[in-house]
Amino acid sequence: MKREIPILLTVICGLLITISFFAPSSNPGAVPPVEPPVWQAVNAELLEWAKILFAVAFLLGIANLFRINLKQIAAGHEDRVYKAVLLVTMSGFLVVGLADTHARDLPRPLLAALVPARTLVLSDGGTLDGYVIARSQTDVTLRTGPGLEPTVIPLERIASETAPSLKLWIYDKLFIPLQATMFSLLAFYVASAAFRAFRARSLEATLLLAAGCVVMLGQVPIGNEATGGLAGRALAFLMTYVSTAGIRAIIIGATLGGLATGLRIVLGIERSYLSE
Amino acid sequence: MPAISLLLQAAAPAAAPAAPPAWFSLDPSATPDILGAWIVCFLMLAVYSFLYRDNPFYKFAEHVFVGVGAAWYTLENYETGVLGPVREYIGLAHGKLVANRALLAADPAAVNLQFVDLGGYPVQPGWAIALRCVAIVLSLMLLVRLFSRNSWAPRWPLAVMVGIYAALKMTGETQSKLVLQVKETMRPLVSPTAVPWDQARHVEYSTGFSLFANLVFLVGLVCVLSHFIFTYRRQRVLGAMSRVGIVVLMLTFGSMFGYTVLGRIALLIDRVADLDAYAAPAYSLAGPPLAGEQPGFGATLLSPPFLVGALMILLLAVWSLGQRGRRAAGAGQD
Amino acid sequence: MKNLAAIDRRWIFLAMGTLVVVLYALKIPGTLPVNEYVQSYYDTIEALPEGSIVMLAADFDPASAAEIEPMYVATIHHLLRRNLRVINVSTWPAAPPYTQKYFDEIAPQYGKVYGVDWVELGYTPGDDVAMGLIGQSLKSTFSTDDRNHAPLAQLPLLAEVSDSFRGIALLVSSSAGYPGILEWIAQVGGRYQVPILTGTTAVQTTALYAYYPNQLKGFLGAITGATQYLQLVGRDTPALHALLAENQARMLVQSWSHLLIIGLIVLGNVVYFLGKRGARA
Amino acid sequence: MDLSAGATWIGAATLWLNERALALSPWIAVNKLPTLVAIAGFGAIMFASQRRARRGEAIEIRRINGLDALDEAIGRATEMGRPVLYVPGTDEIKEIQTIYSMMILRHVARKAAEFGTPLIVPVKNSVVLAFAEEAVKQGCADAGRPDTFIPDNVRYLSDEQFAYCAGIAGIMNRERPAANIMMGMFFAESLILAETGFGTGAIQLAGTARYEQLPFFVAACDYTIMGEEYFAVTAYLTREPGLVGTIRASDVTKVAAMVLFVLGVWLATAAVNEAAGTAAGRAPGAAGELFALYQRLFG
Repeated sequence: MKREIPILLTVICGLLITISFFAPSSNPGAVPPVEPPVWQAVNAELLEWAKILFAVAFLLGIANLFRINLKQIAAGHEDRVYKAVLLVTMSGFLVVGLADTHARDLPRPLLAALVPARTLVLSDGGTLDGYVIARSQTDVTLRTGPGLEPTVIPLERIASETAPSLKLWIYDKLFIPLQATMFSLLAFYVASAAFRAFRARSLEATLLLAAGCVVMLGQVPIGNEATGGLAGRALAFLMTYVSTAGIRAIIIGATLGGLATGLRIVLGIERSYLSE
Repeated sequence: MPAISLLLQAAAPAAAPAAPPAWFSLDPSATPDILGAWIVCFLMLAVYSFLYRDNPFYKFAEHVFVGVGAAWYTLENYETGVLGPVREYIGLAHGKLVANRALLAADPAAVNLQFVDLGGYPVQPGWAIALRCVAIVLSLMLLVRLFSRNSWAPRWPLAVMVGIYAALKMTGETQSKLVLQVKETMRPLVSPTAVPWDQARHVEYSTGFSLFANLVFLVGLVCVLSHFIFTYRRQRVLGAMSRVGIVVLMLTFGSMFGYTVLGRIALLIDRVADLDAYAAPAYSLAGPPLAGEQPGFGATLLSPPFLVGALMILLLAVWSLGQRGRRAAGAGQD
Repeated sequence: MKNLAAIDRRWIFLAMGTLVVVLYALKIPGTLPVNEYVQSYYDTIEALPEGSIVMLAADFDPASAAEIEPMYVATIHHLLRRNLRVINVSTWPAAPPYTQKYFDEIAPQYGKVYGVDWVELGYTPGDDVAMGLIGQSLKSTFSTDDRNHAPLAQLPLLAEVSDSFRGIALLVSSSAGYPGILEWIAQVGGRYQVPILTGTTAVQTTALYAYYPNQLKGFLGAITGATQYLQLVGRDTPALHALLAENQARMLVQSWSHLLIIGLIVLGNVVYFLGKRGARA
Repeated sequence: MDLSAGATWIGAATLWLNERALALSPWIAVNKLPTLVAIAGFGAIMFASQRRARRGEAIEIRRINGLDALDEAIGRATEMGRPVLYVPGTDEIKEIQTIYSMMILRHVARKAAEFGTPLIVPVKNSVVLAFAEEAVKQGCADAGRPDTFIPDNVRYLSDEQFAYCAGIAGIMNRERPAANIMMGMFFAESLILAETGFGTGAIQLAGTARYEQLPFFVAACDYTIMGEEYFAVTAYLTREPGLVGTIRASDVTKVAAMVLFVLGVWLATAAVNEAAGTAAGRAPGAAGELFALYQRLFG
């Protein structure tokens, strides 16, 4: 039973999704009106489940990150100071972000401490700081004043609105530069590998490097001008007629591999994923 | 703004930014604030210090990156994958359920009942809630893994996920990457827009070239496919086709190689542009220049990228000297 | 020769870094001829009737923003200038702040109103599943919008779209990898038969040729594709002139960096083969 | 070419198709029928081949160059008295390539145990760590030398991509493995790994189905297992009928695809020629119609 039920679940879900792929979709303009096929609901609901599980699995990963790092700090890992930095930044950002997300449910002192208030510039020139709890077509409900009491303000009284956000500030000042810079390191590694490792040892490698050089020259103004436009034309030929042939064959091959695995999973033959 | 170009005395100085930056501002639409500029420059240069060698600055930046990144992904997934489809959805459905009950209580034959829209199909609110509860149960089963590594419970949600993903990918990709690829390949050997040799502006536009190029394409495609045939014995024909296939494959990889280089360098240029923007006098410790005054070298040298960079190099030099004493000679440089 | 072969790679790092910094400071523009795929991308947007609804998917994050941002910004300008209405979604969790930032900046230039001319629905998790859901029904995928966390019923624009991608005339994905354009094509393009355009990072570009012209109506390949597109859109969009100049200036840096890489490959091979011959002798 | 004789049956076939499509439309999205046929056809061939393979009918698999180099690489490491490094890729166990990598690892571990050469396996993920340990242990047992399993040589380095990569570079530089075997799913780090390994002078053998990273492996490694070859490796090594049958099914489909491609190009060319002829005043034939019919067959 330990294995049978999961396999059954996989097969049922897989088949339902497959069937709804082939099912006709609704036809709102039909005369006489036709009720949309129930497969639309089956498809949507199952995909929603997968989406929720995807997100929950992610939260599970975070819990693991906490656990592994705490364990390493406790064990006196040589990088324990940095692990602590990791945990502090992560928890700090989580608190700020969660406060932002749950601003509507947060008690007053926490809200004022963790979430920066919005500023509404009113049409009479005055300003109003507070937290928006609801919006409608005609007005905005704001928690404002020293007591953070809900106040309704009609839209026509509002000239403009600024939305300061600590969450976005951290994203802008820490996340963006770090992630972008990490990946830009690769430009240096490409340069180094170009000199130290890319060797024309065989006919194959020579062809590869030559084609690479054609693309590098043909893509940019100087390479193109220096060769009198030849590089650009060679690039166009290479991409349209040669590379497309190669890539299409690769795509077809990879798809067949995926199709085989997919079929085996949906039909309940492939079970290696369950041994986890 | 091209502050570095001031150092090199090239190019004209650009116009001043629209609004001078504040010391600290949480408004995302405002000019980036000064405190942020220093933090950004420090973190970026700390990452680049890895090019010299692994060092405390890099380690610090790396761990901040993992922490901030993990937190951001958690927040987004929580908000859109848990709050939205569970709390808000069920709240909405429950509201409709209550409204329907009230309607039915007043008139058992009421027709204007409210439904929940599920993929374009109207579903009764009660059913909608019940179905979503199954997802909640499955999620809770997944969370059992936190407490017990080898429990059977997480296998159920895992099995559901595997089935859905496998089927979705299998159907969609067979259509776009197999069946429709045949359709993409249906192009004539001679392009209808090709003209005779003597009328063509370039060789590429001539009939002869079009025929040649399209033949290269078709032969190349068939040959690469035949290279990936494994279970038929390779006699002369298949062997020769496979060798041609390898040539095409290598040229394909070569073009990928060239494109990859293009992309990686674009990333580096963008970072340099960012550092350059923060080298503007407005962010400098020397303060913005007075009206009509040309910003000098001093201001640029006291701007975040230059000052942080200089300090970091100094500290790294000191740190390296300290390490050299401690580490045995010949330790692996990676 | 042997010394050259055993050179510390940090000298190469230094050469690369210096080259890019110095050339960037010079700010000399370089122009590019526009290729067929970029032209087709531009023409497809131009051919849409005014008021059509376009779905703009932001599938990137800061790591690849350098390559995607220029095309993303130019596409927003192009769509709004043509009075097309835009629904923004994202399958990458780190993309929505970019959407918000650029619409904050660009929409007022064309006098656009949130909820009527554009909406931001934000991120939805699940990769392929997210795209499947968006295709099946936008309104049951998102419970609120991303900008104001308001119920979707309050956004008039969404009243015109229904399930199975009905009401949406075009899908444009700014794609940096997985999940991205190839998944959109598989999950939405063939299934709901909607025309698709894309702008992608360089690494993905080679694969796109296999989907043109049926499954993809046009594409912007890498930063060079973005520059070509900016040359087209920038003609009638003064707000884009600064971005165009910046990108054209980057093209020069790009050129010389490529030449450096090619030089390094050639030099590396010369050193290698001379060293090998020396060893044999 | 003259296709006018076929014109009547083409018309009839088109009419018949239209009727069928209309009749089927309440039950199935007609434009997806070709996909259904493709999936069903592929499945049928797959099961038939699997049954044949199970009955013992030999389905030969062609040589895969990189794989034959495996013994050579491990042998050389033994001669030099240096370890072998096996990198199982950067993705989690959910990725099919990682699962395949574990099967290859078991085979490599067996060879290494037979030669008595230490095998170092750095991993990026704690779940993969458990799988890798198990694979190495089993490989040693397969060789009849369970004593050669050294738990410390299967190492968890880091979950962060570049930290993991720097860790492997450190192993390459310090422990100087004579053979680097990299099999699995790789991302941007492929470049750094291939370069560092090249610098240490090790024999390098790489395999991945992720084509974006293949250029760097081809340029800097001695042997590369490319794209689909990677999926054939496990069938090649294990000869398991299920896997061999799968490979046969993809081969048959590829041959079918080749035929369809050539046919499509031929018909398209005929249609264009005919259109040009009609424009020049010649009587229209049936090529255009036939091409239209052919196009419809693919949705």
